[in-house]
Amino acid sequence: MIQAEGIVHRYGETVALDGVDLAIDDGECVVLAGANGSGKTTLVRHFNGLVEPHEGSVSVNGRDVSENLVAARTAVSIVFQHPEDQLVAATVGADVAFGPENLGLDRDEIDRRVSKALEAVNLSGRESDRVETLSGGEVERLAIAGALAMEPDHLVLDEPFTGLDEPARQSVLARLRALRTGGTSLVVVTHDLRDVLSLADRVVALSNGRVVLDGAPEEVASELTDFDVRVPENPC
Amino acid sequence: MIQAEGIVHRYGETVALDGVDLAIDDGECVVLAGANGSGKTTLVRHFNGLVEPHEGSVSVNGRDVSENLVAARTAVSIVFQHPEDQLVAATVGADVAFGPENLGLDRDEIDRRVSKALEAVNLSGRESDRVETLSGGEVERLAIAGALAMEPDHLVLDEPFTGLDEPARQSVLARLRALRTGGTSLVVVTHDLRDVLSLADRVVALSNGRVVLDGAPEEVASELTDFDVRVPENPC
Amino acid sequence: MLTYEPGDSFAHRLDPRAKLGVQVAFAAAAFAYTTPAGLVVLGLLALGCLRAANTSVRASLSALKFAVPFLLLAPVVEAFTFGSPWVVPSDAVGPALASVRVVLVFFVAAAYVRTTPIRESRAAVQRLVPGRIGTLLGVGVSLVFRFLPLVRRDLLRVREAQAARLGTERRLDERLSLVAAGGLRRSFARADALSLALRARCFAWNPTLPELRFGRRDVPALVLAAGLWIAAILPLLGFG
Amino acid sequence: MATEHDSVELVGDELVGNVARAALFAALMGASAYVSFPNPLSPIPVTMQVLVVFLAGIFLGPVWGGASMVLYLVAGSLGAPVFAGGSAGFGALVGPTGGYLLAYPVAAVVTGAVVHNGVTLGDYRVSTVRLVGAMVAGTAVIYALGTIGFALVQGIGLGAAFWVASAAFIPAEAFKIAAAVGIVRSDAIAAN
Ligand SMILES: Nc1ncnc2c1ncn2[C@@H]1O[C@H](COP(=O)(O)OP(=O)(O)OP(=O)(O)O)[C@@H](O)[C@H]1O
Ligand SMILES: Nc1ncnc2c1ncn2[C@@H]1O[C@H](COP(=O)(O)OP(=O)(O)OP(=O)(O)O)[C@@H](O)[C@H]1O
Ligand SMILES: O=C(O)CCCC[C@@H]1SC[C@@H]2NC(=O)N[C@@H]21
Ligand SMILES: [Mg+2]
Ligand SMILES: [Mg+2]
Repeated sequence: MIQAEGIVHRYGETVALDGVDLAIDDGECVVLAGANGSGKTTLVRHFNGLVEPHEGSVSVNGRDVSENLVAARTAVSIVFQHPEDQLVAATVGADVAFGPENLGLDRDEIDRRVSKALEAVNLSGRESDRVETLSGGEVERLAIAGALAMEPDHLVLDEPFTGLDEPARQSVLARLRALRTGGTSLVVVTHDLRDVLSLADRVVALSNGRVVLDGAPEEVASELTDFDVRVPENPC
Repeated sequence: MIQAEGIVHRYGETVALDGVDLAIDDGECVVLAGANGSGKTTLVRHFNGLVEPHEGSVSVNGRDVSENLVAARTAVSIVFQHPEDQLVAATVGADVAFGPENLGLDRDEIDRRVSKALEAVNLSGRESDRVETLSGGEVERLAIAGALAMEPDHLVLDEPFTGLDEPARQSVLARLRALRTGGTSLVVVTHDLRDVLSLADRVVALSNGRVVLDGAPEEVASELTDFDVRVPENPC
Repeated sequence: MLTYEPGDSFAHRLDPRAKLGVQVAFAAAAFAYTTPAGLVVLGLLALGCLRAANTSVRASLSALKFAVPFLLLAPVVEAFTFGSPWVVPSDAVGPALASVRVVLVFFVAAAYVRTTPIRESRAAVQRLVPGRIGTLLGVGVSLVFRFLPLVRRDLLRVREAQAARLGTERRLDERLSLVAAGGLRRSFARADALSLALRARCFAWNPTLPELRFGRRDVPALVLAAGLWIAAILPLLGFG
Repeated sequence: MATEHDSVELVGDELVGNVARAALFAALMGASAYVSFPNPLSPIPVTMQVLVVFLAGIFLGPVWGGASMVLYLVAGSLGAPVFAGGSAGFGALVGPTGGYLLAYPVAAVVTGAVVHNGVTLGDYRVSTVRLVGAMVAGTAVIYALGTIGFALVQGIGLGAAFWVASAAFIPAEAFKIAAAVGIVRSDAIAAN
């Protein structure tokens, strides 16, 4: 489980997070919503110690993140907003293997994880394809596979639908649904709630670096529009 | 007016455009729709001679594009898919001035065009702002201003809403509506028709490099979903 | 960080070419007169330049941070000799004066950076370097200013994405190659998009340049530059 | 309408592409001045700059690789914060590390010329021996000019200059050469 307590994060003068308390349980599916600049990305980067809080603290599975970086990054995997920046290798298979290799696993285990992760995102058999030949939706799915291969307790996706066309969007959504059913806990960051609301156990909205809403989708849907979030015409 | 006749465009083996005929009149507002990879971007690049057709020909205002590049590029201005990479100067004013400067206009005329273009996208008074301090919606609008400063007959926008959040999207849409009312002819390329349909006189859909639909929005809306295009729940 | 800041100081209103002239001439004079007396005079002049640019000594020192260890180490190492007497303090004098000279040159350069917008620098380049080379250099320079923040952000993202998958556990050369390859890929993609945009906006050999005109206020700067040049050249001609 | 712009002379397509790449490489060079890691042998950190000099020669060739480094120096002296530690200004060119800076374009040309066997851009996937040789030559240029520059600017002997400004960095260059070889060998960048 991820536990953030009183996190304050500043960029120079800008206060990006202004005292955020949030706990995410194992197995939970949380949608983190909020307008551009509300602090969503900054918050999730705290979940695995990519940045340090100026005030407050974050723990993962009960251990302080900054003191156990490897543990935190094994437990929480993030797929960032710009998936094309995350691909580190020239081919699909090599890219997915990158994380497991860093964990020092043996080759068989690495191969097992690579096939499993590629299967989960429906890219099986594409191991030797070059990454630049993939479409936008495939790149996004590959980035998800790279994170899945870490076999994290929590998978965080920062704006996974940006720039995807409808089929790509649907295919990513279908993968997320399947993962959810399989028991992975998901945190989906988005400012566009169409479809993902049906995925969520819980919706948390940020505004100006604070948590302003936190509840089940049906409870909070009507209030979300106040915070510049795009809400589906017929929610749930 | 833009006239494309029998355009074929190949990338190696891939046939991106497979015999496209299309005429766009002055003053018309056309939405060009189609799934990822259907050939939309390739097609609009032909409109001002950024690429040459392997077969067929394109003319703008009756003159062949490849023989009159400057004429074609002043008559047809394109804002591409990654607006960020299209801004060539570090400050807002200098960026908008770039096109008119290349046309060798005198300083007064350049200044007039810069203020007019910035006004059209609601960025007046921001001349000396640094480009990297702008938000996503502002970057998109600035790219539009850079194109408008060429005072084109046709303004082409390739996926102008990608990656924008709702307020930014609305701000861009509002500017497009205003331009339309002011008589600018627009070609909007998109795979997401929410809102833009109300802007269009005409919708053209591409699929696998061919024009598969061409008609008024209300005529074609129902058929669009067949071609992997996202259609609004209550069109128009 | 030392960068341009809008303002209306005396230096802000000077023609960029005049400021460039002063900078280069000042450096030449500083190399010609690296003596205690020379550096006192030049030091006053450098402070005058900062004053005219409304720039604090502190702000300009920030541009020097990286060089400080070098400036301190050079005199120390030069004073050291293998074998007795090990340290010859008088040997440190020359290098120490040289370090002071470097600081002064940085001050004058800082005054330029603080007061000259990119547009003016570009226009100056395009006028000082004739012909097509000047056009390309001018546009190129403005593109570097534009893309630097983007590429910096790209590199940060790449490093972050790798850290998220524990790339930090790898050997230094692998880490370097991953960061550089990521930066390279993004930069090539940006260059492709940019070149299309430059063509769409009629990137031409003969654009209208931003206006630059020498005015009366440039006279003192031009006189100063000329004076410094003459002073720098005199010793070479056997005077002074 | 069209006749009013008859005097416009467009820059050719290929040249526009090269200018854009050179500018992006110069920006990449500037950004890598901020990528530094502690040097166990010296108080002055190692930066990624030299790696980008190699890559400029390898990927852009001697002509445009060299041009991109010139662009980097000009932009930096006109105020872009692209020199080590994010500093800017003409002062850096005549400062203690000025020799290194001025060596970068030369080193990019040398590295590029060895890899591409002349001035025209060919395939950069040459033998590892040639690749490493090219970068060693580039490194030699950088350290030679860097040391001479340091000695001249600081008014000290070449030996002392070498120990202060160069010795502690040379081991780190091996990692950068290995990194560049890794990039080329792994086909990390699609051939264009
Ligand atoms: N590197 C940075 N430097 C300075 N300010 C930053 C930086 N990153 C974010 N900010 C600022 O911090 C605030 C929160 O940004 P953050 O990226 O966390 O928001 P977000 O909710 O993820 O927005 P988006 O929907 O645009 O991704 C914003 O005001 C933003 O401008
Ligand atoms: N530079 C290129 N090299 C090789 N193939 C390309 C290139 N650009 C496009 N293609 C291919 O040409 C086809 C049409 O691409 P195009 O970019 O025109 O489509 P699009 O409709 O704009 O798609 P999107 O919605 O993804 O922007 C696709 O199959 C694409 O993979
Ligand atoms: O940007 C500058 O101001 C110049 C810095 C010079 C750094 C030198 S180049 C060779 C050596 N290797 C490094 O990593 N740093 C030094
Ligand atoms: Mg974000
Ligand atoms: Mg496209």
